[in-house]
Amino acid sequence: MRSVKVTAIADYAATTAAGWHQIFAETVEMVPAPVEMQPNGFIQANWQDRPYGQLTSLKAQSVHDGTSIAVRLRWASEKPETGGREGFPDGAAIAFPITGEPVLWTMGTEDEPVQFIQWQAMKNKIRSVVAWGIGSSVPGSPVSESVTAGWSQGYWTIVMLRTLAGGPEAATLQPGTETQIGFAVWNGSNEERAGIKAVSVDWSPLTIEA
Amino acid sequence: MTPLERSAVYGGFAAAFRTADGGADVLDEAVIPPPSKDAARAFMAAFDPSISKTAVSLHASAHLERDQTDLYQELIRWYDHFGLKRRDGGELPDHLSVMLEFLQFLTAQENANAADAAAVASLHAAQADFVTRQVLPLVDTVIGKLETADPRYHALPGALRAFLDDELAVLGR
Amino acid sequence: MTSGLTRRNFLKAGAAVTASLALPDFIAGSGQSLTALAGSRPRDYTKIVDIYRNKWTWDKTVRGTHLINCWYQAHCAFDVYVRDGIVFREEQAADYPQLNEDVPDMNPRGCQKGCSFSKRMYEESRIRYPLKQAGERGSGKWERVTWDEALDDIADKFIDVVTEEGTDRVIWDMGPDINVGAANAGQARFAQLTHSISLDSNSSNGDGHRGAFETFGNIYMDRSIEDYFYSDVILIWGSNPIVTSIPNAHFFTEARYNGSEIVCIAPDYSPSAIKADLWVPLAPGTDAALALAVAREIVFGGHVNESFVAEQTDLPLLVRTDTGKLLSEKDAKGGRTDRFTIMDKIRGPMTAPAKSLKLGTLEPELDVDTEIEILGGGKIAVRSVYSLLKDRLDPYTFEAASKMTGTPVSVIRKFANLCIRAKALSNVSGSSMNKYFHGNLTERAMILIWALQGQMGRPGAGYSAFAFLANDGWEDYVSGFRNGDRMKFGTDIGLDLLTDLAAGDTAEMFFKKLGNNSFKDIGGNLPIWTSAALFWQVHGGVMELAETADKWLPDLKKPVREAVKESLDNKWLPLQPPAGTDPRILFHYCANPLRSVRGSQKLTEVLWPKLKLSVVVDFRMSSTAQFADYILPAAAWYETTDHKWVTPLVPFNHVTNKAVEPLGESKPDFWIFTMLTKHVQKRARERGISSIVSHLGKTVQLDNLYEDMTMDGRFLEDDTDKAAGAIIDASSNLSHVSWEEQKEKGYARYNSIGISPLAIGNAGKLEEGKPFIPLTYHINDKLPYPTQTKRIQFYIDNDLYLEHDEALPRYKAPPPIGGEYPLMMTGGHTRWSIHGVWRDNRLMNRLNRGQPYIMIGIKDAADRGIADGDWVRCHNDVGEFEVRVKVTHAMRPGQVFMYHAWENYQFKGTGSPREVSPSPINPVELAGDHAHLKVGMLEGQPNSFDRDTRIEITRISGPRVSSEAETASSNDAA
Amino acid sequence: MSNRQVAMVIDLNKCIGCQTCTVACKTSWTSGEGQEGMWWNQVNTAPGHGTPKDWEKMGGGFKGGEPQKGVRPAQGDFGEGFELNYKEALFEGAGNEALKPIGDEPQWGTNWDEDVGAGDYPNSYFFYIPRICNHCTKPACMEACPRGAISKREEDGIVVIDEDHCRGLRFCQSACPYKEIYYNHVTGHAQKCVFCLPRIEQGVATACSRQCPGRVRFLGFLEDEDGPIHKLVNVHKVALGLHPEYETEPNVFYIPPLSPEKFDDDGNPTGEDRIPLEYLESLFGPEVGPALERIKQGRADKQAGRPSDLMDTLISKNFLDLFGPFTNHPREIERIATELEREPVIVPPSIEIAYRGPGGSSQ
Repeated sequence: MRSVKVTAIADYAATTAAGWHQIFAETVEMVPAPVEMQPNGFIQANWQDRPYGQLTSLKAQSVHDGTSIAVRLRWASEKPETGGREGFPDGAAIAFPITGEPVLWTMGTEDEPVQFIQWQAMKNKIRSVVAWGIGSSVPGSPVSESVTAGWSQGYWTIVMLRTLAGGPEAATLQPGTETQIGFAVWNGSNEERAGIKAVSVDWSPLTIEA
Repeated sequence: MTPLERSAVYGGFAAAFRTADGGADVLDEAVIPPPSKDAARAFMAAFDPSISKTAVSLHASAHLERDQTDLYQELIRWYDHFGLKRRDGGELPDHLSVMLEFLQFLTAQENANAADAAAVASLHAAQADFVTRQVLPLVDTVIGKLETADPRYHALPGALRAFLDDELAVLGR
Repeated sequence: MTSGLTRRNFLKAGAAVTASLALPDFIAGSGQSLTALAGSRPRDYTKIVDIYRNKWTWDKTVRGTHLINCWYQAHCAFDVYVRDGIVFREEQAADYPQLNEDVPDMNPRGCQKGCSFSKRMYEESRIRYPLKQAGERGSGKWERVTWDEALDDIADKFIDVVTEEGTDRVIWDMGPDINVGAANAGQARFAQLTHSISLDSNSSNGDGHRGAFETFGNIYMDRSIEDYFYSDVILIWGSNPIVTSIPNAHFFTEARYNGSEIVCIAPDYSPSAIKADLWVPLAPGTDAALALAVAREIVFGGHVNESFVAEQTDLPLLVRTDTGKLLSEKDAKGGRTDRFTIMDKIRGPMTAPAKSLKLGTLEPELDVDTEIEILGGGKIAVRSVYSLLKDRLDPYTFEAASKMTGTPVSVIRKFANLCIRAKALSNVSGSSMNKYFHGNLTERAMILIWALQGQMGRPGAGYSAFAFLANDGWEDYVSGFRNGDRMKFGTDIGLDLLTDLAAGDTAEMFFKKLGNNSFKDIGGNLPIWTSAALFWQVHGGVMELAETADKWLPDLKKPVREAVKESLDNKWLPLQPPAGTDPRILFHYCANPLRSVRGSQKLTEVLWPKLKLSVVVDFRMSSTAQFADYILPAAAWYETTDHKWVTPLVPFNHVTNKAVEPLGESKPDFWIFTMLTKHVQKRARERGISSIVSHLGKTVQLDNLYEDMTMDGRFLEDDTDKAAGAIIDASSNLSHVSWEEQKEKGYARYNSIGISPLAIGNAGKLEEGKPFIPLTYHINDKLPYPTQTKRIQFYIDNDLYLEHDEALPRYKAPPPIGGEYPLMMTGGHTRWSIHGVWRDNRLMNRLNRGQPYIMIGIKDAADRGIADGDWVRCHNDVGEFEVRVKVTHAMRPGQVFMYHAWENYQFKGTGSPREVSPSPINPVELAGDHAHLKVGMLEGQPNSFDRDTRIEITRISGPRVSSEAETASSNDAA
Repeated sequence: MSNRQVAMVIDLNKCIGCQTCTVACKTSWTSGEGQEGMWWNQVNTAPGHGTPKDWEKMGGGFKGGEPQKGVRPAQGDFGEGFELNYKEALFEGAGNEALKPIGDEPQWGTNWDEDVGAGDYPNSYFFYIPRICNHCTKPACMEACPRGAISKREEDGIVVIDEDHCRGLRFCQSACPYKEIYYNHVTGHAQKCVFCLPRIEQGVATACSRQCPGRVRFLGFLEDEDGPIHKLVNVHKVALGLHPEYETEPNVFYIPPLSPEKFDDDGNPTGEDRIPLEYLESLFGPEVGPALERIKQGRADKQAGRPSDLMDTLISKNFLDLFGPFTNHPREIERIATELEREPVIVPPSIEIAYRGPGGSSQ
């Protein structure tokens, strides 16, 4: 997957911005996060014989203008679910390794943290968190991010923006280098949250054009 | 407007929501029509639910899904943080005029501490948070449920909303 | 100047803009001026969470209680937590002393209602300023008025009525919540000074304990709650303490652990039955048959305590078989008509002792059926009451009683053995027995079980009836300390305690005579009282519902209307104002008749049109308030300082302290009544009226009313605290603890029952470290009972009783009041409110069903295709109402049950449970001109009944859920 | 694990179903935003559906040491926190609208089947059972939280949710077999009974215990030899955990209920308890029969004039003997926290206050 260099990232902020038509959309295969990986017996007991993470694939595109990077995701979602008083919202996240070669599914390790940028349907803002393993995610140092999101005709489309520059709790993205990107999607109407989600099989290589 | 002028306007609105002829000496008639001749009855009809079916209560707890005394506690924490205590026999802490009096005080304090940037920053943050969390939701509810035809009390909530929008602009929100 | 943005200008040109600050609702916490505080540097603030860092502290905690009639479960000392002049929470004080080593202490006392009162004080239903009805009554078009406007208008209408029509046209509807403290002393003093009429509502609520009254000449008798620990058999009979005595209930469950046997007698498997060892299920209203079967077993089983019976009861007295009258000394051998005859084993017919119950050398024969010589040489056949009683009891074998009650013989036998084997037999009294038409017969039959065995007057043993204990300084205050020495009470109307004592009467008889007098004349000490039950029946039109009463009451001798007329014409029972003289002004104080009076739909139809003025004094909107012309907002219980009457069960005076200022313009009751006199005096002077002649022919000084009310300025309108203290200082049974100490501690134990007509009937010593046991003055000190025969009396020879075959107790089946319908509507006091006060409370409703409901058994519901939560129509010949249903396993087939005190506005605008219970007057209760069957304070008046009411229930619809369903069904049902 | 475990014994022979504990708890703790439908203390008539409705069929807990599937209770299972139409009913004038909950008529509430009971008349039977979080020794909620937001305090074994880490995932709600965890939809946290932590820390008995007019609750540490808990649970063996088969080792124990004699088909008393033993065994396990016998023996001793330490403990003539070491008076301590004191209290500024009626900013 390539993050194409563009002049003004602002033109790509809107989910329906025309510019995205010219950007190659990668189809990322999605699979349910394995139930064995769930952190405790209760979550496993509740979900081992209940389908979740049924999303098979999502479309991902990215552009950057040297200072911030935009990632546009598009995936099938029967209806928009904001969770209301008792339910769970639809959600999506992109992941970048911060240091070393962390394994995507274990959400990083002791000394190989992973940065996630998480979006939830009911809140119109995204959060950057850093994790050193499953269940350890804590809010990362604020890297300015923003998001626009919309649902129509059975699809969610969101555009997440983030500065290229990172920090101890946010991956640094250098134009002209290759890093990796991971994806996760939660289907709120199926009460999906935390580890109960669809995840990209593994990291996808992400080339940030010079 | 200087902090002192803003404080005077807050005081005017507070008085206008407290008694029938309140605030007439402070608020500009061009923006808020003066009290009509039987202002007392009109004020009751507009804002006292125990009197008229069409009235809208100026007590936030009347519109909230929340336990009354829990709201009082949060409001009293606000007033107490800035050294204020409820006067004996005063209105309950969730009445719109009490909230406006609190802002009248904060803006007066801002005027007195104009030279101290940190103090002004504190006061601005407090005013902005208090307006967004406590005052705006109540004012919008009052505007939404308002049924009075009396010119003054029909215009009053809208005018306050406009003033608060200006305030938030001043406060950088 | 401005920050660069063009701003709309809200500030009026030339408006004064000064730095000095004056805020109506705030002061500076540090005591400095607001302007100085504004001048100082503010505390740091970055985000909302900062305001949560400061620890929450209370300004003060104050001792408080609730001035409401919780009655058998009253009262509880609370700590009230205050911050910034607002009550935030309350918690039981739980620091009562232990009475003695043998018994549990009283702590913590308090219930779910008391623990949430602070949540009620600021609810929307709270009245904050005087309201005047702008539209016609009940239209809900309220208008806010000032106190001066309201009191001036009320004063003018009051003056119009008393000058043009009479002082007996002004009626004080005193509800059950009168506190016999400062608040109600203000009202009583106004009533006394103006000769207006106060309604005694005790029996109109069905709490008159008529059977105890007919037997003891007095209803006041209950024990202190610790006494149950000395009782080895406790009968829960005609009460539901687990629901209605929440702070006392632990004494029953702990006595059970201590080895006591608990028996619950009730038609339904009630919440009290679940704590019993034996539950005796019986058909509703048939308790008399069960009691008489036990009495029969006592008599025919040889378990009679003959020495007790011979000394304390009328069983040895002789009855003339020709007239059915007790053989007086006059008939027997000349002498007094109020002395009666016994058959001495050796000396034959002798006059029974009266000044004391001591028999001395007399040995009365119990079972007498013979002929004797009487004055003038004639011979007459006489039988002892005991002999008549034996014949009366004979038919009530266990088998016969089983047929009448539907209770298996084996259960009746087991129950009888428990009552007979008991070393110390006690009962838990409530107020449901007298809500059955023949409740008096039931209670007389129950008392036989105690009296025949002498199970009275010692720890754990005794019969409990009506529970009331009051300070005895209240009457002094109400009479304006006019009579000075307590012993001179009544001298101004020709009654003198010392002469009565000399003539052999007891202090109890004298002060009950004073109570009786206040139903006819002013003076002595009290305002004029009249029976509320009679008032609602005659003036309120409730009697019209009893027109077809003969269909329901087989042994009715004459229409209820005629029976009432006969009683009033013969002055057997006084009624003020007399029938035909319409009331004009109704002050409702601590009362809610439109909710509580059976057949209340008649009141708005018949009584309200007669009224020129209806005023409600309350702190919340009630059913009655909705139909008032004025609602005067009373301060809530944490906003005033006062104290409250209690019961012997918990003989502690309880005090509430003013924790915060009254909300809005609400005022303490004492202020309201005192200011009313101020306005009456002012308007009288302005209208040139000085004094008038009352309906009693005595002068009432209108132009000096305020001076008289305040005792020439001694207790002004703001002196509630001072007046409350003066009442305590004047009380012989409470002045041993200073008023200051009682306010500080929150309670003080009585040191005696005192001599108020509202307590003296308990007739026992209240001692340190010992439980209170009633009636020991009679049983141990041999003082005569305040009855015709000076004894516990089972034979009533009044003509009405003879005419209705009720001279001796018997069983009469519950009459089908309301018509021949299959379901009998029983009821009880609710767990969720005291009277109606909590019925509109959000929290109590969420812990309930949020709406009224009627309980019905599994089979009765299935037979009618009714499911839990359905809407049903309850109807009979008299009326109907709609309500939702709760289907429960506890109900007896044929029995339905509604807890009390639902407000009218909780029904869908088509009636309430009161509309199906016509509550016809029981003719025997109209008796008068009898030595002890005469009106007295809270006793001797006709009761109202709703527990025999028969109804049918038919399904309307399921619960109204989707809005279309609701409008659809509500249209067709309306 | 905690080295000391605070515990409670609830005597079902003394509970009168008055809900004063529920009111004491609600007014102290759950009157904040998003807490209308929360009952950290519930009292229900048993047999009955309980709170939340049919919680015993909602799974969770362990079986043979294995975590069990569970369901999250919905708000409707507690009964909507229905609001009453005061304005229309009270101030609109009499008769045109009844005072009742706004919107649809309620069909369930936390005490909906009060006094309904079971059994065929005259053998109807029921009793009242209060419930709070059992602060289990093996808390299922703690194990189920993927973020480790739930912990068991060392010093007293109280199980608390740290609202800084809780992300409102609510796996704990499905894991708790007693369904004692609630979700605050305004703050986005799971919340539960905290055993009146700020009172306990200052030696004051919990609100539900101290304000109970029936003197139903005993407090103390399980390990405290001369406290009432040890006596009733370990010495006299009359206090039993509810649903021991859930294997979470609850620390709230119950004295099983005695009941009046059962009648045979002709209505004659049989001398047997009317509450079926199998039903009590389904709640408290096989030990409930022997426990009931020990209580009956205690009463018999008292009736015969013989001493009974068990009865004297259950009677507890001195009110403060109920509370083990927690006998300080709430009035004396510096202040009663009306909400869980935690530094700092997370009050996300973005909370939209839930306004009723049109025009509110967050409809």
